[in-house]
Amino acid sequence: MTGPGGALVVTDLRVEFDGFVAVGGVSFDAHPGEVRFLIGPNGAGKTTCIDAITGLSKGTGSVTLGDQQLLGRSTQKIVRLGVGRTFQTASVFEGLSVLQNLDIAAGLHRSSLSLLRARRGVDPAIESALEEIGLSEERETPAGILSHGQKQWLEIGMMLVQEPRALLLDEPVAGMSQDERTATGELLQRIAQRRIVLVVEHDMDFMRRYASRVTVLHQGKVLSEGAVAQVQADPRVQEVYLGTAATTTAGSVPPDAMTETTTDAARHGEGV
Amino acid sequence: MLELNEIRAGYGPTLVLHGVTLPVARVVAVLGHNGAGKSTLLRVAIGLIKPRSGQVVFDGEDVTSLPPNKRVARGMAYVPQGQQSFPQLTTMENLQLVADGRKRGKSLIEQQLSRFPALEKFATRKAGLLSGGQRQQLAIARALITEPKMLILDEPTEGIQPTIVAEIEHTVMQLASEGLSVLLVEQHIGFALEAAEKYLVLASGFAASTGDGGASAAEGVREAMAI
Amino acid sequence: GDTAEADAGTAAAGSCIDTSGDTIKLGFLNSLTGGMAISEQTVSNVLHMAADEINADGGILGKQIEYIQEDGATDWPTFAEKTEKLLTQDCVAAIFGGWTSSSRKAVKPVVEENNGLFFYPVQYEGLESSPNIYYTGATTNQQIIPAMDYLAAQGVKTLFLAGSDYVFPRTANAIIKLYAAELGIEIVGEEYVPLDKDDWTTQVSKIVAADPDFVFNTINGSSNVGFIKAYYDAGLTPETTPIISVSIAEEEAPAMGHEVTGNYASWNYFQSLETPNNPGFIERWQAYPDSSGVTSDPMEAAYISLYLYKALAEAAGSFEVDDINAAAAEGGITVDAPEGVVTLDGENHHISKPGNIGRINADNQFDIVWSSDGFIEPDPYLEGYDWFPADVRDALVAAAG
Amino acid sequence: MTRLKPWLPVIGIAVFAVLLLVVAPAVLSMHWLNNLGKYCCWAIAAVGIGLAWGRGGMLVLGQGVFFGLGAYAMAMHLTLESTAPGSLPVFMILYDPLASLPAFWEPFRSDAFTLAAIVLLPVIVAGVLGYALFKRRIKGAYFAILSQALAVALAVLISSTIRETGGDTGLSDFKYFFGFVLNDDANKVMVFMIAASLLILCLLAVWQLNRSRFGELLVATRDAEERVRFLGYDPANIKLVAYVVAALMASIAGALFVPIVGIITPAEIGASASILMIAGVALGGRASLFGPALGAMAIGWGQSSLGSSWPDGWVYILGLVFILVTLFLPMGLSSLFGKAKGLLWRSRGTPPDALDEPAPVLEPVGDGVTK
Amino acid sequence: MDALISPLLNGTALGALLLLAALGLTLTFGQMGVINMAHGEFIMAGAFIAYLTQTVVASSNVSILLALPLAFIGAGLLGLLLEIGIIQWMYRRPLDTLLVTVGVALILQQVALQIFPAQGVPVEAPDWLSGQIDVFGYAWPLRQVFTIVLAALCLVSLAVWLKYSSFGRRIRATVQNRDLAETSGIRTRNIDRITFFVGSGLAGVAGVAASLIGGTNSQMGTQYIIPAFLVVVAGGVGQIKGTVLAAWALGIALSFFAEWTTGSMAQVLAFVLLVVFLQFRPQGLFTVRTRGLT
Ligand SMILES: Nc1ncnc2c1ncn2[C@@H]1O[C@H](COP(=O)(O)OP(=O)(O)OP(=O)(O)O)[C@@H](O)[C@H]1O
Ligand SMILES: Nc1ncnc2c1ncn2[C@@H]1O[C@H](COP(=O)(O)OP(=O)(O)OP(=O)(O)O)[C@@H](O)[C@H]1O
Ligand SMILES: NC(N)=O
Ligand SMILES: [Mg+2]
Ligand SMILES: [Mg+2]
Repeated sequence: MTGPGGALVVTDLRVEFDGFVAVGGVSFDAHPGEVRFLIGPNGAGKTTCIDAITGLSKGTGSVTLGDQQLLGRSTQKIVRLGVGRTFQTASVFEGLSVLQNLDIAAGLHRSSLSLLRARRGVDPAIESALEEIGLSEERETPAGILSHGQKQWLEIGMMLVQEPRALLLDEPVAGMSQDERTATGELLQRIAQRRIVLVVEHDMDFMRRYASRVTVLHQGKVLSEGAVAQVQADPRVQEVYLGTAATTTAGSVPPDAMTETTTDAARHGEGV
Repeated sequence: MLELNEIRAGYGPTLVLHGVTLPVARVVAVLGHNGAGKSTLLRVAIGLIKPRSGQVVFDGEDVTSLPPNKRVARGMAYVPQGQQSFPQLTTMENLQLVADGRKRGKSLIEQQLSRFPALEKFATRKAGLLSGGQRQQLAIARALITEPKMLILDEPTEGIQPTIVAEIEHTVMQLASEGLSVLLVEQHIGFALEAAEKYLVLASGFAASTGDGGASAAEGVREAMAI
Repeated sequence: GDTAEADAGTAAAGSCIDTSGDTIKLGFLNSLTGGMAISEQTVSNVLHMAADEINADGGILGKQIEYIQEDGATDWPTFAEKTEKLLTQDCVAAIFGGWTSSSRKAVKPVVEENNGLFFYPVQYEGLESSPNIYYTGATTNQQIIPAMDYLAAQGVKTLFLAGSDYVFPRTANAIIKLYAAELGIEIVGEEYVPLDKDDWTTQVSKIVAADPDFVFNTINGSSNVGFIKAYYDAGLTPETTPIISVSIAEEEAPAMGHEVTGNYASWNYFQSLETPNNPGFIERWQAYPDSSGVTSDPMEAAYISLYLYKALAEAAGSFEVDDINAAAAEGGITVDAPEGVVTLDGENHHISKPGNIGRINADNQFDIVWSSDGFIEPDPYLEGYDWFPADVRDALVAAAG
Repeated sequence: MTRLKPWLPVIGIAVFAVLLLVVAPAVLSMHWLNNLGKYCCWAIAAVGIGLAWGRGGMLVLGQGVFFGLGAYAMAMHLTLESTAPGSLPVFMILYDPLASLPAFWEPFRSDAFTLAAIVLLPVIVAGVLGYALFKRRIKGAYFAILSQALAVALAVLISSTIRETGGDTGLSDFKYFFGFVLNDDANKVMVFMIAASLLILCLLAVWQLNRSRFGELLVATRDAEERVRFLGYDPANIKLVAYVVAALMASIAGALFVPIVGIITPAEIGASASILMIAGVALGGRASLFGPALGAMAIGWGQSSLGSSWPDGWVYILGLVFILVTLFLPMGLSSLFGKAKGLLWRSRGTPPDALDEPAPVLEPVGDGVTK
Repeated sequence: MDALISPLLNGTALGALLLLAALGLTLTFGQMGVINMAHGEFIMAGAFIAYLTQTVVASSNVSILLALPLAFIGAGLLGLLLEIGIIQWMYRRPLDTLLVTVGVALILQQVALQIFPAQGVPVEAPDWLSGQIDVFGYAWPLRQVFTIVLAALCLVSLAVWLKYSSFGRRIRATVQNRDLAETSGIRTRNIDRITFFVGSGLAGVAGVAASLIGGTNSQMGTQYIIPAFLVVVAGGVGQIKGTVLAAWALGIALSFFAEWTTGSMAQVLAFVLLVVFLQFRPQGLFTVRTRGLT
């Protein structure tokens, strides 16, 4: 146990769809204070893992947060136990303003009766989340007209105000430009100081810069696990996921550099 | 091949593009921050959005008022952002859908299946059940089956595993070298510039800078995007 | 308001009927839209014809009829609302219309409360009378009881009852069952289907299984079509299992095609009736704009109702409701109707009617196979029939006040 | 002006209250006052529909069920009140004079029980039904069609239990209303005042609900139900509250309809009646505060006046209202007002109320799965 | 045994009629997401077309066969008109199509009331449909058999068309992602029109069958619309095999309930049963799963 809230421990998680094993006995853990990465080829089962942890898909095995078993509970219950997540495609309440979005998210621990009162003023927690995600100026803007990246930040903000113990982010920087990625990565590192942060990403540069530990999934199983360098060096990971190019572009070379060796990588591109 | 002249377009009351002109070249990359209007520009190009003013010219023909399906029939193909598919159709049906009525339909499908083995593996699965990356591969395969003269790609590598990113990038380069025109939106500046003959940087719906592609352009682009 | 007023029936403020000009306002209340428009449009139309005739003939008490047509919209609360509107806003002297018993029951409290007049033209289940309603259609002893007598005379031993699920068929069948017991006819089945449903197949299967001598049909509206078709499909024929209906007339029969041919109906008026007035009536109707081309019992009764009102007003020399009721009570009010000379019963506000039973022929006209000896006096509470339980009659009369 | 803005609806309600409670009784004839009372009933039901449908996204096509519960509870009470002690309601005598009053009628002799039933019956029924439906995540067209089927089922049930409920003819001929003689203009005015006051109360209640956090949550649930789940709320509960409140309002509307109109029949609670309630809400503006009430009153008025002067035309007009409003003004007539307001506020730098205007242009085009 | 035969056969025939009424909805509602409340009036149009055909071709033996394609085309054209005039603007607002089409239904009813005799018109059954066949001692009306055969024919053609033709794929694609379909080269507007035409046309065919069973008048459509939608919903929207099963089950249930109770009670019980059923299978008999936040 590294932190106050206890760890997120996934043990022998299995998810099946009509006989197809999407996740077949995955175990890993994540602790407060680290930015934990879950990577792997398309279709490896990363999103399905998160779905199972958050109650969207039915899984067997065990998922605990601290001493609470999460598996088998309803989504809203799991959220109330302190698990927040974002989605591969940002989903915010498009008809509501940024502030209203955050306020709703912040309200989960409010009593039912207080729901019947109108909102007065802005919670300090919401105010600081607005700061954090850089949307202070946009508080009255309907979320529907935010840009893609801003929506993703808003989603993170909505999680933050819920004070969750664990945040699960599914491809949070997909489609973001380089400096937006940097901003997001730094935000995640700040958040991770007190919470469990689990990130699914395909952006390897992003992973290298911000990951503390990495778990690689392949065909529903854990293929490799460890520190960034360790995982990158794993030939099996290179073969199914990174391509051999990864070895040559280790370090902080921007991802754009990867393209220089595309032809080479292509030969190894195996798909799922 | 494709010209976008002085495009002004938007959604409802809001204007997103304020008179954008695309540089004319075979392979053009459009770069810019989130919300800059890149996807909007591509939607105008394929016809999903009617511009309030400005012109879309394809292959010398003014297609501004043509619906998307007619533009596709004239040789444009479009891969939208966000891994879109027909969720209730199987992977195979997704492909057959575009292959229908084409002479070499069967072999075109075969060709794409061998390019993306994951699709072959999940041929009978409903596309809605595929993983994000698998769906994106499907989307690109669908576009290629139409044997387009021009490919419009909106962040085609978003959410794709590195090996396949490489594969897609390779494919794009190769198609480009074979003479296909490409209009590309990408966050991977390096790749975009390598592929592109010309680039356009969009900032808040204005053309912030344009220039020739190639690795040397990267500095200029980063600067243009920083403002 | 206060609660002290014991008598809820206190008449509302005196009527507002305006007799100062040279016209008199009457209200016509029929469903011109909705499901019952199917039947009621014709009634509305024939009321217009009657009004035109009377106007051409000098009007009522020298005043031209100015009618206000309202749409009941096949909705009973609308009937109530429009009645109130006609009486209190338009100040009409009387209202004519309604078809289903439900519509009449919606109108009844309103005309009673406002002391208005309502003329109702359709055969019904009886067991009702109101000082504010005049009934020109048949009550049970003028239509259903003659039909039962006819069946008994034909030697019918077993009878199947098929009806729509609402107050008229339910009550009519209750009476039929009482009378059947008296006549020694066994009821071998009783089926109801909602008014707006056409599917009768299951019920007809039950008729096939029960194999009755006759079917007594109290179905109303277009549901009859589904019934007749299912009956025909099941191989039932007038030769083996004839139907006697009380709501299929010249107007309805064509919609059922040849499949209804050979079956029976009990009415007071048929287009085929040979009376002095009938040919002229038919001719005028056929010439009337938007006419359906055939005459039928309910429309004839509606036609009578306007003439009955004219006779009453002229006997009373007034359009005031109380005067008219007084004139009715005097007795001797008659109308020379297409069905013959009918006489108003001043007590119960029904009219005497001839009983007739017809058989549907290939032209969807009725060949009359039986006629009553003379006119049948109306007896809504079946006081002349000792098989009808006295306690029910007493309770109903008491409830009616 | 800006400080006033949040209170504009209250001022609106106050003006409306004065119009209904002071002006209307002074200027309208008894007939039209009575009709206005009837429109108020529909408006009460419509205010609830506005909450459930406009704000909550539940297309409640079967509000007739709850309208009917309230109406029949009231009608049974009034029928018993008008029946001499020891005797049966007239319509029952017709079928079986010797039978006793059906057991479920008995408690409706009591004033208190009747009033409690009008409130509790819809709450219980909507609670159970809504819980079952929403927990099973039945929504969209499914929910609409099912709720409509229930209205049909209840209407047919009442039609076919003629001895117990009066059937298709319905219940009518009420003489007293909790001891007051109904055929008395002063008492009719009183009943009208009750209906109008309750309408005002319902408007206030919905106004408060809409501006509350619950109101925001309801809109959030309407727009992205599954997302709400991931914020730790159970959308089923949120929808349930709105559904129950709407049911309660429909029941109150039905209960008042009875003494005002003097008759209740299954047709008033069946499919067409339920859809007509929706028509008013759509016309006025489903998501706005006043829209549903005013729309319902407009439809009621149209029916009374145009339905009289031009019956065929009224059917066409009603049909066209459905078509044109849905086509061109999906947010109803009130959105015209909203648009004007929007322009006004925008020019002053304040965005329009996003809650009122789920701008259709924002609808996602993505992998929409039709449910 | 005998007591079971007749409700079973009657119920099957009733189910076939419900299926005919619902088949078109599996296209317009199931595939296109349009809640067309005027579908009942398209059924009515089919019935009136059967009548009109009869006024021209006097022999009912021939005219009914002629009426089937004519009703398909006639009702289909009505549907096409509806699609072009109204529905095409509403594909992104499926729930609102319900309201629009309620208006259309009202207008069509009133138009029919004003064109045709209010009492309705007769549609004569052909001679080859009068009579019964013997099934375990029960004389089963031929007309019921005809309804079943007609329903089966429509069902099979529709299923084959949807499943195996490229057109079927295109319909489904258009429904699922309109913009994507359009940019995949599919002429979505044509697809919409043809789908709506066929879906409405099927209502016309149902109308011919209905005209042989009940009255042909302005109100006839209203009795089919809600059961038809319930059948589609209970079967699992867009699932033809589900629709078939649900229609049959509803027909059987109505028949048996009517056998045991009254015609009215049967309606109530069948509806309540369906609602309870959907409680347990909220997505109908057959379901399609997808991922994500939909
Ligand atoms: N509901 C489902 N039914 C059937 N198969 C499913 C379902 N959900 C996921 N799968 C399959 O499970 C596998 C894992 O999918 P998942 O979405 O977890 O992959 P992923 O690791 O998130 O991939 P990506 O990086 O492409 O998003 C895929 O092959 C997918 O097709
Ligand atoms: N359907 C829509 N309705 C209204 N506004 C929209 C819509 N789609 C996009 N916008 C707005 O238009 C602007 C440009 O969007 P666009 O999608 O073109 O950006 P982009 O450059 O592609 O960004 P990203 O990199 O995030 O994909 C943004 O402010 C966005 O919020
Ligand atoms: N009186 C009748 N037929 O309802
Ligand atoms: Mg994923
Ligand atoms: Mg974009």
